[in-house]
Amino acid sequence: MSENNWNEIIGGFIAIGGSLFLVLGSIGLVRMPDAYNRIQAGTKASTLGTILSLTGIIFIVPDWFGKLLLLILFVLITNPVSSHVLARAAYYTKVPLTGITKVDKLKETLEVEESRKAHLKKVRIQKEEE
Amino acid sequence: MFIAIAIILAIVSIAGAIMAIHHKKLSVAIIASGLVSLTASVMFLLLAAPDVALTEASIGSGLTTIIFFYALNKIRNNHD
Amino acid sequence: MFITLMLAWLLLNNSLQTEVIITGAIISLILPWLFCGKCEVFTYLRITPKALLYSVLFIFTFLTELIKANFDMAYRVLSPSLPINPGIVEVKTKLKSKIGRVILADSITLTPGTFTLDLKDDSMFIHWVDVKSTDLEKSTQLIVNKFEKYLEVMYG
Amino acid sequence: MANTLIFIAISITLLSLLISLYRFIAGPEKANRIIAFDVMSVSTIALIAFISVLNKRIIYLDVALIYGILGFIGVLIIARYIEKGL
Repeated sequence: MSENNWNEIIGGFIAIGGSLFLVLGSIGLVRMPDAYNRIQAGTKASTLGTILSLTGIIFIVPDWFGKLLLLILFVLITNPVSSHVLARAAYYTKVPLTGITKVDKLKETLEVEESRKAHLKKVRIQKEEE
Repeated sequence: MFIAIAIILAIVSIAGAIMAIHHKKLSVAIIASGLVSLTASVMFLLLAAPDVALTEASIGSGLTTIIFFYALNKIRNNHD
Repeated sequence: MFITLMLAWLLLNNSLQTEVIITGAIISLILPWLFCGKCEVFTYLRITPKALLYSVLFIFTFLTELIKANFDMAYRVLSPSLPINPGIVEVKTKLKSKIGRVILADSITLTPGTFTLDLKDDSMFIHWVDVKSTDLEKSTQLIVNKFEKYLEVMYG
Repeated sequence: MANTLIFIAISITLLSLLISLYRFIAGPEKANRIIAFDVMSVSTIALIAFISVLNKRIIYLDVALIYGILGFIGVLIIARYIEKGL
């Protein structure tokens, strides 16, 4: 009986730690200056927070091991993918970066590609005119 | 103690509903209505009705959002 | 693919009765046959003892990096002056297979202060909260290398 | 004992839900609102798991599983709509 009790207490403290990480993620969501930094804070903190909470529940109720493990794997796989898709959508719809951003290599690469495409188009038009 | 959880969920739900009505952009209104059904499903779960919560989750949060965005896409393509 | 579906079914049901196992086996035989013709996800996976050892090491490294990332993010969020220094840098990868690149991008997203923004041919564009160097070689060495040496053995 | 700890965890999770609701209401662009929606749906998964521990019924976890799948698909579709229109 006493061993079971210890399991429950350890699981409860792990779950509280997970929910503290969730709160940190939301505070980061409010405080960060632009959309990309918000994605950073929100995704990482919510991933680890959910994983820790579900691990605490595994400690409390060991019979539910299967479903909780499946849920943990699912969160671990899908959360980075959704953050990547959101960031790409935000970048290509030109959500502004914050003022203190230092470098933007992707913009330079895109500009180089655009100029090359424009050059190719010009060459093709000239050939067709000839 | 269930009442405290229910009150906070109700605050979130009402804020989402007001936003869904009063916002100018349609896409933001659709996301807000998805938020309303998210909290409504947790409310059903608190009232000990897991089957209703399951249906609300799958229909309200998943299918309605997808179909609304599909319709919005069709509308935008036709009128541009 | 069959093994993955069967494992998911057994975890979901949490029981080992014969009816459950028979139903799961039939469904997880039919589903890959219907829906994925080639199933090229698992063809690059090598099954050798070294690869298994390296995948265990990879998971261990990944979990420690995840926890470190979260404490780093907690420090940045809670300190009142908000010490961030963001920027987008470019990084090269040596991995060839698609699934290896996907796993690399996912694990970069969960490491301290970085996440993948876009992926073109063999260069990744990464948003970094605290930019330490804008050079290509040096940032590659800082971000990618600690995962790449494991993934290279696992997938090639 | 365990119930008290779980209840504390539930109240902290609800606090996180309220804080990210602020970003959902005040977000200047569409992208910020979708980030807040994503974080809220992930923390709702943890909330549902806590409630299922309080009531000791495993069937509540199915709702969390459905949320994991459908929230992910919803975020994918919204992002694709914003980027280039489905």
